Amino acid sequence: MSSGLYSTKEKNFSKELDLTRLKPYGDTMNDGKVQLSFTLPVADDERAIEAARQLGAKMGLSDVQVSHHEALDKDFSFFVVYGNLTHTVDITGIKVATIDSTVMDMHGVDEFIKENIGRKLVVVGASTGTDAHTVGIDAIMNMKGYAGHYGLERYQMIEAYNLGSQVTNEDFVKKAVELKADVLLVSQTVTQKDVHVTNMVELVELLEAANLRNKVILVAGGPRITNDLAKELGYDAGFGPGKYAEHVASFFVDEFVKRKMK
Amino acid sequence: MSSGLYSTKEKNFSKELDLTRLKPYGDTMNDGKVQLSFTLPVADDERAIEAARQLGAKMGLSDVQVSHHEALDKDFSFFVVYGNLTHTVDITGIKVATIDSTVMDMHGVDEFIKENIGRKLVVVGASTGTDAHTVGIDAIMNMKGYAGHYGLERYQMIEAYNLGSQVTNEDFVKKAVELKADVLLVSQTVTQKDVHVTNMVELVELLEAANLRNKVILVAGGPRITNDLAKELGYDAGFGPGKYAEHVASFFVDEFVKRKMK
Amino acid sequence: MKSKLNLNFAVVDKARQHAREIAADTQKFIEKHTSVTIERTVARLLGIDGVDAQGVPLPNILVDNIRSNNGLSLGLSAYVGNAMIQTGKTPQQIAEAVANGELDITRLKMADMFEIRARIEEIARQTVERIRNNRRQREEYLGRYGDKQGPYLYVIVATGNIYEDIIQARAAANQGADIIAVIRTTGQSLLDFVPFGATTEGFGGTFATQENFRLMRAALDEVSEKQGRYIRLCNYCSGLCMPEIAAMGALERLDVMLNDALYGILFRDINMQRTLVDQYFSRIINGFAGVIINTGEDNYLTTADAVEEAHTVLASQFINEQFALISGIPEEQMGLGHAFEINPDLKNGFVYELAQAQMAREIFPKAPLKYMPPTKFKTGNIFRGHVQDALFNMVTVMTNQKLHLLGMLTEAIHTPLMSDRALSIENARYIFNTMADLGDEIEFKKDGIITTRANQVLNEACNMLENIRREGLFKTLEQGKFAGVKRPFTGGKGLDGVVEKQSGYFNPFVDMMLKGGNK
Amino acid sequence: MKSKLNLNFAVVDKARQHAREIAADTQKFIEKHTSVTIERTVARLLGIDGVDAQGVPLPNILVDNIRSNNGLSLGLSAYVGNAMIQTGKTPQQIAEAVANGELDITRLKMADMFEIRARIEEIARQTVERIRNNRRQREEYLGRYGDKQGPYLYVIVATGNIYEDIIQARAAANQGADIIAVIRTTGQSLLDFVPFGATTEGFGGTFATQENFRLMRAALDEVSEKQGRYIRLCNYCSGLCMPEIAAMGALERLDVMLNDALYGILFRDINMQRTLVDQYFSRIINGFAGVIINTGEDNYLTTADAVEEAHTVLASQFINEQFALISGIPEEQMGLGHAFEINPDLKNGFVYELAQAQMAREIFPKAPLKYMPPTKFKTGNIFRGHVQDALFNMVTVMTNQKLHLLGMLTEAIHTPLMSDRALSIENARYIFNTMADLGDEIEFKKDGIITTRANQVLNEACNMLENIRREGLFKTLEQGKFAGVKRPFTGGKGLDGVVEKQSGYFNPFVDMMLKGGNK
Ligand code: B12
Ligand code: B12
Ligand SMILES: Cc1ncc(COP(=O)(O)O)c(C=O)c1O
Ligand SMILES: Cc1ncc(COP(=O)(O)O)c(C=O)c1O
Repeated sequence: MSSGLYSTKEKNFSKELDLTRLKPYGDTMNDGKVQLSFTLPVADDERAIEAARQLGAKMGLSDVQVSHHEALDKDFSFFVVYGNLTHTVDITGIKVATIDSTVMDMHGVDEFIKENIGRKLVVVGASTGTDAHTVGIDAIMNMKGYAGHYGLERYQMIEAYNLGSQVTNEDFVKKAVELKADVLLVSQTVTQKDVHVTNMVELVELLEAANLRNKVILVAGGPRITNDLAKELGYDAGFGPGKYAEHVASFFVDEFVKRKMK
Repeated sequence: MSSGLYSTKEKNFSKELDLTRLKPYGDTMNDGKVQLSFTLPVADDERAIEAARQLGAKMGLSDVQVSHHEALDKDFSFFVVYGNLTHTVDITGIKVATIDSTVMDMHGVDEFIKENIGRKLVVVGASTGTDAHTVGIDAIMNMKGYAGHYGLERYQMIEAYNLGSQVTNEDFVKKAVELKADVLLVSQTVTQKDVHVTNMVELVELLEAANLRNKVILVAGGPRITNDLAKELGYDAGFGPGKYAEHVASFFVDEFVKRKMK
Repeated sequence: MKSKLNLNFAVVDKARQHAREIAADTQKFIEKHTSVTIERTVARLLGIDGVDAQGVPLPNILVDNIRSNNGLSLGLSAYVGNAMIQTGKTPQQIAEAVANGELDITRLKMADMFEIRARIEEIARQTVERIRNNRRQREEYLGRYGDKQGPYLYVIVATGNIYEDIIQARAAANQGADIIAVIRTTGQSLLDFVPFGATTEGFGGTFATQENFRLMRAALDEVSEKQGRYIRLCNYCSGLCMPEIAAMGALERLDVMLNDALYGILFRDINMQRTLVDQYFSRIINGFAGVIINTGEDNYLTTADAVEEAHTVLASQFINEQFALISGIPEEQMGLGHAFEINPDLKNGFVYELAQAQMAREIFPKAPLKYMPPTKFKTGNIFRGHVQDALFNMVTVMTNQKLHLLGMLTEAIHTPLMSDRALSIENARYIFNTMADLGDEIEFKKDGIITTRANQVLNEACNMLENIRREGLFKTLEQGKFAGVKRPFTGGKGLDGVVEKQSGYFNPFVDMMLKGGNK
Repeated sequence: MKSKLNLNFAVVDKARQHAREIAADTQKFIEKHTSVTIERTVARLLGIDGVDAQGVPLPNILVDNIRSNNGLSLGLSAYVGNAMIQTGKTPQQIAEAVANGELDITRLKMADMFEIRARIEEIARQTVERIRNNRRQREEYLGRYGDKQGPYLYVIVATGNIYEDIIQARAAANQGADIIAVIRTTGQSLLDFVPFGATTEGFGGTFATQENFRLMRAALDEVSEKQGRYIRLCNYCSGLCMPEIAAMGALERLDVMLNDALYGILFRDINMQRTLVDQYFSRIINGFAGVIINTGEDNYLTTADAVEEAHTVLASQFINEQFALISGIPEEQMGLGHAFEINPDLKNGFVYELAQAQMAREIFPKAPLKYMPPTKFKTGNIFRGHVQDALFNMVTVMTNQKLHLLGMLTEAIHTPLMSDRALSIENARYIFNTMADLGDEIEFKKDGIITTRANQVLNEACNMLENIRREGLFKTLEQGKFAGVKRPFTGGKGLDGVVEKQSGYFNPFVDMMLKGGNK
């Protein structure tokens, strides 16, 4: 707009939101704005910058802009990239396999057990394999719980045993038998090189070998555990961040009844 | 590795770097690790998280991990995502159209002009349109220059006129004629809604209308200006961040001679 | 508040005295003149609004009509008042008549001046009352919800589209922003008219129009009521239409407005005579409307060096303070500007900024200082950028700055995305909370880097002001003492819009507002 | 350095006295015992290395052989010395013979003890000399290049693959890192043997093997020489093999080693008797080798609350200081641990951390304190995480911490990528430079939050130590006073590896190293 002329550009109003073709939002609906950062194992030069741009394009970005490039070492360079995503996703088509038990509070769970099971449930939990992270399993099991959510030890109708961390799968199964566990809780935090997958699968195999698998409800949890992953690995459910005792308890009491376990 | 047994997992050494199938690097060659962040114009819930994951997958990421999600408002949610890129790029195939004049220093440029042109070159520059950013064009033209690189005003064999900012294309062309410019330097900083493109194209049209286009060397620059973009818009060259007076001068004196201008 | 820097307040007083004389001297010139935008402002305040078939604002049509007949030196009020008497029309009807060429108000026979004034002042009082009510409504909101203690989180929206801006503004407010500034499209400050209606096409900002003001104000009032917290609205009145936009802001209850002739001169190449004359009336309006003004000293450091030129910022703040006082703006409405524009590679850079900010705080104790974030040294490295902003946030919480304009990690890349803004709000809230009482907890070492630096800057500023007092403000600007930019007395844009007043000239609003303000 | 907190040093002395008695009391128990790993360490120091066909380390074979014949209470030295006399073989040849079942060293007739000692000490002296030379070489490097003033930038590599680790370490060093720590695979601290050779498969870390140490040391020496700056190497000797890994570190010239029995007890459920006995010899080796030890108090705050349990960190530091002194470790080698594990939502959280860090600095003036970054309150929000780390960096530069373990913006997500590390190094260097002299510049208000907090934590720590002195360290651990973790006296891993010494037991290295250290 050059000075002096008395008009403003013709108007075209902001695009409409389309949930079947959902795109990232920067400052205008459907602009598709996305930020990326990554390292390339090559020297920081013009060719590397162009390579970064082309990778952005291959990811489906238009107007790829390499905002920053910096050498991390002789043969490594770091990039910050912005672009507009051309891909879209149909969010109306998404069904998330959220665990379909309605969440009861501690009291509700105890009542439910009294009415529908009529005896205390034995729950055995541990952070297994070489994993030494206990805060997660403690959050679920310990009396005091976590973030204001009481742990299973405080539940009247639950007999909770927290074996702590670094429990080998062998010992875990031994304890489960010894304590006549109805529910097994496995916590996994270290996921590097998928060590948790190997470890979680090993447990399922041991349980099957001892044919205990269908005699217990097997639940996993941890910062990187999703319900989908857990099921894929042969568990009955998986719980991630932001899930507490009442969530898992609501699930296993419900499951216990559904499965007609005694 | 459970305690007691005397062995370490079997070894498999790190993958080889392949420049024809270059991938991002996280902590292992070819792991393809990439970080993303973006906003989706929907509420922050399980479905939104899954939508974010699916977009990551569409961008070619495997093991897409939504590390963070947060509501920006009732119907907007922000995501930080990590994943491993499956796309690769052949960096050996990349030729960057870097401006093919060898860069001379101030003294070199002056000598070159004396020997090959024999008269002072008239260079007129401005930050055009509604753009009020002068630091860029000043960096190139002002006596003191920028970051230790002298500006064109200091070059013996160059007669430099810096018209400042907010110069309409009309005025810019008028001045160019008046001063008998050999070289025109255009700086563009504001790029929102591609205002710089519109503005840069307008100038080319004005020059052609006045059939001056082939009588001058037309150069653009700015934080978002690449040589490719400039050429696409009908300029002889474009210079971005990290380019200084000697770069553009080396280019235009060389071009001047190549074009057999007098 | 006892000085943490043991500043030499004798020097402060001296500097202030110099500035007072500089402003008084310039004010003589200012009061002799009016300008096209001042007269258009009068038209607007008399109720004239709208555009003609070609989209030309009626205030412009009216003023062009008077001016082309060399009548402007008498002021628009005289002609409109007279036309009302002669035609019995309202100011709006008069403007429309002029627009369709039915009427030339300079050709009507002149009624008695006393009667004309009476007619005009009657309408003027209504407008003034409307503005006073806006002010009351703001106070009413603040009374109901209480005002925020500590820094206001100030963010900009800049999509170019007012409707998109509203979405962004609402999100920011919900995230905790206290002030929403809608920045203007790049070209606007050079337009010698104010665009009309809702607009959706701007570059690097959105047009400032009265309708856009109204839309955003309504949206923010809605959020304010939902949240039980008054969200302030900010826009810009520097440029060729200072008083007009100030008037629009007053009518639509804006709370904060950027207002600085020096900024226009240095960074928009607006003629110095024009914009200083305009600034006077614009500040009278801002002052009366209870609007906090923001001055633009921060910008100096985007072109000049933050260490060497620090004193120019302080000197300019002293001058702006005096110009504000003359226009009836109380200290509580003076958002004097400064900035954290330090080179991240400079050893002890943070320490210098801390000294600087504490100094400004102590020299202008009542002013709601506007503190600007790092911009010049931002790069495409958004991660480092976010840390630069964190440091900036620390200085504010340690030194109690008030209008805290949030930095963006993407400053060097694009105007803020919704997520950029959210991350900076989160950053600031985190720092302000985790360091809440740090400022109280620490004292500065005697004769350390901090105290020494502050006193040095103060002395340099005082010397600079002394020179300006000798040479005069106009000369100083010609010499490029601020921001390293030279501007000629008769150069730049808009000089042709300046007119010397003739005897009989009158503008009813100046007195009414100067008297009626701050009550 | 005068106290900025005016701490009550009478209380400091009292606390230290309590700790001295606690350590002395525990030391009585320690000196009565040896363990399988201590004896394996002696084997290694006598030159025994390598694995058998099944990959079992020879030191384990030898110790198992002696132990299965209940000979361990006399110590491995006696049997090896005797076997040398009887068979004329070298220790290595003896171990190999035992490995292929050709030899059972507990069945040989016993030579004169005096002669046995002589034989052993002769070899021992060679090893001790080799270690002294490593120490000299470090001093030589530091003499040539000078040592870094201010905090050391300490980063971890954790790819699981030593060759990949080297690539990462080199990049980090080139970016400015001063200490490279190769963290161990999750399982290792529970292994009652040390794996052998170069390894490429670890989880969350890489196996600590002597070959891996050698490879990394060589790589870092190369960088050091290129850059003219000595890059330190760090690894971990807590766990079931404390002295063995300490010995490997001494032989391969590591500079820093994490070494803390309390950590093993609380966070790895290692039996308290076992690991306290092991710790003594491991620290003697570290001390003699000139290695800076790191203690693990920082970890307490990953499970306990940083505000309520702050005093447990200080109490533990006092105890670790005394255990270190008993083992001949000078203050200059005591990297006592603490951490910035404050809830980002806590009002004045930063202020508390600042108080805490300054307190540690003043109470342990000569110690190269190890300061750990925010980890527990990191989330997937990498942008906020980067700001959390910036605050942590600030505390270090304001209070002169020494071993500054860089925080990662991706702490809650994965072990560091090369770029994560680069961004944190950049973050720290930026803060350290822009705030270089901030610490000197500021003083803390009398009776403010900071000074009050520091003295309160000191008092609580002193009271806690008094209780421990009464109850004894073992009881305290059983009651879960540290990190909220209870551990039974006979529980946990490795108790079966503890053996009571019988008269005649000897370990030649204890005296040699305790005497020969710090010369
Ligand atoms: C605290 C901590 C430690 C403490 C652990 C103390 C203890 N007693 O637990 C200490 C310092 C000892 C430690 C050590 C190590 N750690 Co650590 N640690 C962390 C840290 C900082 C916090 C973890 C935590 O407590 N989260 C809080 C809890 C409440 O969250 P949560 O576990 O997700 O649990 C919630 C849900 O997931 C769910 N849940 C969890 N489990 C279960 C189980 C069931 C059945 C159910 C229903 C639900 C459920 O409920 C909880 C409440 O909502 C993280 C980084 C981070 N900020 O996340 C690194 C982190 C987990 N550690 C890591 C590593 C690598 C290690 C080490 C291996 C490093 C080393 N080589 O030395 C060591 C060794 C540990 C080992 N052998 O396993 C990595 C893991 C990387 C990866 N993804 O593989 C992380 C991510 C840090 C990093 N970026 O490197 N660590
Ligand atoms: C300083 C600054 C200002 C100053 C300008 C003062 C002045 N006299 O120049 C002030 C405060 C006035 C300002 C105002 C505005 N600014 Co401004 N400003 C910046 C800032 C902080 C730095 C720009 C700068 O000086 N860079 C340093 C110079 C040396 O770099 P450079 O321009 O890239 O030049 C180099 C190369 O590009 C090259 N080069 C440049 N030009 C040329 C020409 C030729 C021929 C050649 C060969 C080479 C060349 O050589 C130089 C040396 O290497 C940037 C943010 C940032 N950190 O980048 C925002 C920024 C550029 N501004 C921006 C905006 C939107 C504005 C406003 C429109 C905001 C508003 N609505 O108020 C206003 C109005 C300006 C207008 N009408 O155009 C945006 C632009 C967004 C976009 N991409 O569209 C930015 C990116 C900030 C943001 N994130 O919003 N701004
Ligand atoms: C005082 C002042 N006015 C106005 C502006 C905005 O620029 P423009 O006048 O181009 O809208 C600024 C820039 O930040 C400013 O500081
Ligand atoms: C003192 C100490 N030792 C060892 C470690 C490492 O754990 P691990 O023993 O599992 O390798 C830590 C953890 O940070 C520590 O603080």
